[in-house]
Amino acid sequence: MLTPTYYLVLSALVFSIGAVGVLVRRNPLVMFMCVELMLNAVNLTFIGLAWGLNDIGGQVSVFFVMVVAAAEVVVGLAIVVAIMRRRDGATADDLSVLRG
Amino acid sequence: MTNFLVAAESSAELSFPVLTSLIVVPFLGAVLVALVPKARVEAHRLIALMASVITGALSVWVLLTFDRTDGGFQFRSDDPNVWIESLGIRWDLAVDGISLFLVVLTGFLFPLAIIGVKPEHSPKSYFAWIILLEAGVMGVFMSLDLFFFFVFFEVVLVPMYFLIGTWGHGNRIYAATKFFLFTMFGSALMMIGILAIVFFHESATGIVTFDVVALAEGQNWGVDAGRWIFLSFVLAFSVKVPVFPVHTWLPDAHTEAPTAGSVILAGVMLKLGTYGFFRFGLYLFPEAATWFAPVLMILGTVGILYGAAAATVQKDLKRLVAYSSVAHLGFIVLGTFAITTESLTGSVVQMVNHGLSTGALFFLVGWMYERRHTRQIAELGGLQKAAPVFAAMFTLVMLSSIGLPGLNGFVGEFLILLGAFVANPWIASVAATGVIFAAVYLLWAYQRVFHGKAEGDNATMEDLRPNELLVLFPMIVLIIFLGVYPKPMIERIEPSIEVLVAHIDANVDGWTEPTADVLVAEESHDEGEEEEEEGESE
Amino acid sequence: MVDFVYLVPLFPLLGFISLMLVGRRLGEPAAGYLATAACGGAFASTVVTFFGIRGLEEEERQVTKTLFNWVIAGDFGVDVAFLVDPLSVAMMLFVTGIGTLIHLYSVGYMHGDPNFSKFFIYLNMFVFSMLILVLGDNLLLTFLGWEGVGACSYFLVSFWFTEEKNAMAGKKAFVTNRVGDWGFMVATFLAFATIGSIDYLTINGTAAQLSTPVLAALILLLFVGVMGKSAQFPLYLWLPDAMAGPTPVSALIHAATMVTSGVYLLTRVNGLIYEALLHAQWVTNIIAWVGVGTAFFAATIAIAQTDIKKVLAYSTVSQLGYMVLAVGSGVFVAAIFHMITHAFFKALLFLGSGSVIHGMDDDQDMRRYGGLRKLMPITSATFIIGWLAIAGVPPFAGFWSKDEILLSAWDLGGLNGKLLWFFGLITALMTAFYMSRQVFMTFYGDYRFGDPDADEVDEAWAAYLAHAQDAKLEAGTAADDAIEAHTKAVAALETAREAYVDAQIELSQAADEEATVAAQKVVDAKSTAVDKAEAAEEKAQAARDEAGAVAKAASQADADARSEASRRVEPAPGEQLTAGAASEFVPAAVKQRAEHHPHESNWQMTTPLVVLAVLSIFGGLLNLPFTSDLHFLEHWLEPSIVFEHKFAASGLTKWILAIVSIVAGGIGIMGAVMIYLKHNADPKKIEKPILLDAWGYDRAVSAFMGGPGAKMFEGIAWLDANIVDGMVNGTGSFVRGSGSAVRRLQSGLVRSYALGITLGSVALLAWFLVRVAA
Amino acid sequence: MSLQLFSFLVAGVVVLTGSLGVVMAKHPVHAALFLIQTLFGVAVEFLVVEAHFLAAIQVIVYAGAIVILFLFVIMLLGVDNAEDLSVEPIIGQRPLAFVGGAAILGLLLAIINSAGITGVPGNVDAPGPTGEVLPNVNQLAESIFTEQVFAFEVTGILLTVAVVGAVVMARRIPGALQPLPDIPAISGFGFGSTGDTDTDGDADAAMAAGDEQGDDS
Repeated sequence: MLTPTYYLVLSALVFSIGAVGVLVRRNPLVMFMCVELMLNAVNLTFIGLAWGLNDIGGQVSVFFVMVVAAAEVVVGLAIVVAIMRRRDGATADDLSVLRG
Repeated sequence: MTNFLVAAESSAELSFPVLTSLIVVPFLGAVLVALVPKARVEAHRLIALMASVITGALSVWVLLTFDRTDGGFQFRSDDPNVWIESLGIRWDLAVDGISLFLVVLTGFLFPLAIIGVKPEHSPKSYFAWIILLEAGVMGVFMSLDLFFFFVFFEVVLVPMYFLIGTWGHGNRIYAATKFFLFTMFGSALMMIGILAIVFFHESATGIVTFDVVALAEGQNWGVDAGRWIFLSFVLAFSVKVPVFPVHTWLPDAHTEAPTAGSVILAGVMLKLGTYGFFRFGLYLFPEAATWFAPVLMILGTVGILYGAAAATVQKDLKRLVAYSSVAHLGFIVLGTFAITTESLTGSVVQMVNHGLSTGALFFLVGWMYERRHTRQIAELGGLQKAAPVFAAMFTLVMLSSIGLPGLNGFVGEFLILLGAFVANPWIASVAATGVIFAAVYLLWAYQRVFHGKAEGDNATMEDLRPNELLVLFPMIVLIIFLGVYPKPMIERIEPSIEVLVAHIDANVDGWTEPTADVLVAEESHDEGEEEEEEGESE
Repeated sequence: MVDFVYLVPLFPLLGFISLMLVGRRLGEPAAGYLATAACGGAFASTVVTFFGIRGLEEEERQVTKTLFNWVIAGDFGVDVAFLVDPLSVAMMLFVTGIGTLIHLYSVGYMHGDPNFSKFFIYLNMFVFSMLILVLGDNLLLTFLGWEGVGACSYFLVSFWFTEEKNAMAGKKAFVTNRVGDWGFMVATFLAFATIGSIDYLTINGTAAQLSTPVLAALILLLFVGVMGKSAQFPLYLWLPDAMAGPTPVSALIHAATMVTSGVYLLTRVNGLIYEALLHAQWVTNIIAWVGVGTAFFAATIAIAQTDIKKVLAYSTVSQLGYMVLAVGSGVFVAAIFHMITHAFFKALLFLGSGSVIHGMDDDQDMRRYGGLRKLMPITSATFIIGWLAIAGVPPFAGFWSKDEILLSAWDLGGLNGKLLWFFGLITALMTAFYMSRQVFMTFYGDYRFGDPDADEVDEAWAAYLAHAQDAKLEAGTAADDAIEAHTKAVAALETAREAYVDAQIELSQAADEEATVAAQKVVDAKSTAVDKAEAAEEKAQAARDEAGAVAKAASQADADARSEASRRVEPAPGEQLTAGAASEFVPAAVKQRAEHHPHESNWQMTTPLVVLAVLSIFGGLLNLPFTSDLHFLEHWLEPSIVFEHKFAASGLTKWILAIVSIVAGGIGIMGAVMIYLKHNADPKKIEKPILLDAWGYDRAVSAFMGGPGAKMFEGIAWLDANIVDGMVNGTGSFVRGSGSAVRRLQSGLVRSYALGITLGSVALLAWFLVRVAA
Repeated sequence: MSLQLFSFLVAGVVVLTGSLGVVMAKHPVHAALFLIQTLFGVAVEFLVVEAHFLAAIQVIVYAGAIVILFLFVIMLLGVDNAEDLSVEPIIGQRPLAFVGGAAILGLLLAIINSAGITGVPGNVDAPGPTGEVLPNVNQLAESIFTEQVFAFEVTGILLTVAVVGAVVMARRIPGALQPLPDIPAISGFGFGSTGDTDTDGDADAAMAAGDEQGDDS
């Protein structure tokens, strides 16, 4: 019998994998992808609970998360493009201008 | 003899919100100055002057219509405008005998500061800041709502910060930053204190209010909590006053500030702290105030002697005057926490008098700097020959600052020491030595600056100009008038002081006002009479 | 008629205000006359008031006239009110009377001063303040006048402010007085705290109810104020320096009126002091001993002073000590009596000295005076009257009052009283001595203003010796040169002779005629050269001898000068000190003085002298001791003074004491005659340098204030800048330091931040979990 | 095992392998492909609980638009060089990352375990206001356009702003491109540093260089 808990566990796994990915990978694009993974994990939670609690609100939230994710990717990738154009093959570690 | 100052009408019949105007007029003036284009140089000054003169006139009107027999709050709207209902924050303004003269002093000094000194550059923002400052100061003196009090208390920092930082001399950024950080540090704790008493009051009565009167009458906090909260308030005010040892921002700020800034800083802004001691120290926390009174009396005395000693060896004339402020304000602190009717009255009188005499001194020093471009005492000398009127004015103001009887400075100082003596003879006797030191540092400075032979530029220094005399003249008149006939002022202050003392008496168990013994003279002296031993009176 | 008292301070006040407004326009001398008129008006009003008071019954002779409430707060209340009673009227009479005279005198004295009108502004203001001081019915109003006169004294002492010395003296006067004012203020507080009132009638009326410690504290604190104002040890320091002011100021403020206000104050609170006499005599003993100590101490210093005004200044300190002694003995009448007579003769002396200074081109050094009797007849005649008065010669004013004080000290009884009397007597002796010294040095002897004084003679001798030595050295050098030249000439002669001999040998060996002729020519030439060289040598020798002689003479002259200088003996006493051989070398200033012709002063200055001289002669009539009916002053003051003093000493004792004091005065005068008139002894034996230096006390105090005292203030300023402010700035640098430490965490690496976020959320999650589980 | 559960598990395996692939693929292109796999898996999971509309959106927006955008960027910039995953320049970053990830996982699981979801799982196609059962899309639409309409409008603005921002960011600035300042040193999260130690001087130089660059643009 499928329960929301399954969704939550799956979400937790994906979220953790995504988090580790953000921390470990150096390519900004891949880091972005890992962030997408985490967002999807959250979406899974929302969907699972919307189903489990029989509330459409969870789905609405997912909808908004997707919109925001899309916006984020658009801007984020634009930033990556701007950076990459100035320095080829830069990794996230190379960009530490904001160091204190 | 004083009937000419009797209130013309009762304050209850007021329809015109005069106190609100005292804040709104300068505020609007500031906005107007900010809106006028930069190019119209003379307009800024004119608008600022108009706004401050109107404010001054209104404050004089408040003075004239003030009911001198009433010790309570006057001009208070019966139905204060509620601003944030759920938090009980109200636009609630009033004056009593304690704040009345500070309001009038503010209204009096600002026009003079605007007439007396022209900024060296960017007049537009200068005048805007100055009269914005006036609005803030007025707000502090009149707010009965702790929230608005705190807002105004913080608001005044910003204009002064910019006045010092932009139009100051030499090390101005350092001085401005120091000034700002010191006062912010103090008031941050006070904000916590304010919230604490509001919550205490709320948990006891279920009413959220920032009304000082309600809070003070309620006294809904425990003894220990009250003492701690009192300390948070005292710290904020001590920085502002300033009380030793948190005074070090003052010499820097005064020295580096532009002349008008120094005048206002010394004349009005320091009084924010001493006024706070009255309204939010003694009135709000009577128990804690009486408990801490000895410590604060000693700190006041230390301030008197310490400020005097430090002033003696200053090489910079303006810095010397600044340190003399530390000493004078020490007297006020001493008088405030001696908590006798005489000393409290004296403290209020001294607040006004210090504003007049030190304000005038800063004017004179500022004008001297304009002429000679130095404040170093060593580079001045023999100015009396070149500028006799200047020297005469300086002498008079200096003597007032020294506390010569017959001039205003003496009355406050005397009442403070008298009251303090009744409360604690030893502290008062030590504090009284301050009058010796005051003579030492001021006369010595005067001798080095004005006496002797003039050399170089000193020999050709310009005497006072007519507009400068115009600024000084009202101050001089008040200095003499309040010294010879202080009654009109004292009789308006005293009822409020009596109310305050009664309030303290009612709210503190086992405390009564220290009073003098009263002996009655016998009809005639009989030589053979047994000596009647009066109990040890000290 | 008592209401005329309002006019008394009003006149000088109006004078002050009108001079302030139009004084500069009035100019000289109108401004001076206006001021004099103002003071005279005050005097006239005082006289009217005097008769008004006299018209009252004796019991009603204490009238309080209230003007308005001054300072009222809480239980404290004080009015601007005048207490008109015999004491204040007596004081006012001589303040305004002498004040008027001195105003008139000043018109002459300040002639030509650029700040002529300003001087009279201050003078009128002073009179006003002094009258407030006298009239005040409470301690605070008296304090107003007290400080007012102090401020005027400050202005007037530093009147010629361009001189650093004058400015310094003015400041010193004010500050030293402030030390005393501290005592006055605290006494006022104590009076209020223990009595509840600070007006004199209440204080005197309730004195009996005060506990002894309070009483003692009250009196002694007031006495601290008195020490300042009335220049008692240890606060007398300012008075001698205050002589830097114009001389009329010294006469009015620093001799006749202001400095006596301390004594006046003590008399005002005589109820307190009387109580102390009864129950705490140690308190009055302190007062008496400070008084007599000051009198004695100042008299020793006055003996050695060379500045004419300094002598009078120390004399004033000494006389004030007498008055304080009288107060300490409880005989207030004697104190007031002496105050009045002293005001007469000391004002006279000061004005006289001012006249002398004026006539002597502002030179104040008595050693340069002498023989002025003939040049300044009025000044010297009046001055001599003043001298006789102060020296205690009967029947002049000073004798009667001083005698009464000595008697009152004796009358205290016991060893204490006798010791007080003894020191008072010695002081009287010294007073007679130093005043006689002053008179003899100034008015008797030869006129020697144009002669060099001792220092100048030394200077002249030094210049003379230096000159002789220069001459000797110069001649020596010249002689050496001549010797050298001669040596050279001798050498040249030798060479010439050798050449001649060689030429002759050449001639003798000549082979042929031609050679012989040539050689002969050479021989001839050499012979001429030898002749020339011989002549030159002779000339050089003559020059050498001559230079040698000159050098010898110069050397001799120098040696003579030295031996002369070493043999230079001090002139026998009375003999005119001259520069002798060095007279050519006296400084230019001496010559300048020699060209100066001393002159008698103008009428504005001499009139007050004459009036005061008359008063100094007859002042004693105020309170003659012979019968009770003659105690005019005592009877007059009775309503103001709590009790009547009855001398315990018998009539015989009084006579003996009077004779003893006359004898003491006589000894003093005779001593001065021997030394300064007859020159039987060397004055240097008496005028010790340490006395001239005022026992080094002033210098020690100055050194302390300039040394450790200033160091302490510097230390506090240092403390403020470094420790107190240092803590503040330390807090700032701590924040900055910790900030830059934490800054390292801000690596700029996105992944590091992400790790931080991760670990943070782990912690948050853990916290949630714990919260939920709990 | 119901079909529902079966579908969930299959899709779950797809999601997990996909996400692991994203993290472990050396090549960004591969990572992007793995991401598509994951997103499809997630779409299936949506379908399992009958979130039809969102599943469609998931495929269209995520797989269709976002990942393609990623691939475009990869191609456009030629940053498709493989990453050496055996090297970790920041000391301590990797172990701590794993610890943190594991901790998050453990804690989330613990929370899930303790939370105890109590609702009744079922069809979210609940009856509408009129009593009839509305399809998922209708419900969603009703919620979005009634209760959440303000948020919806705001998202519209957000997207517009994002597009404008992206254009501005990615716009080619006239003139020669300045290289980013060279940052020689990398230091970790307070766990030490690699390369030469960073000094204030370097940082200041870097800042100064940044300023210059800003001035030029």
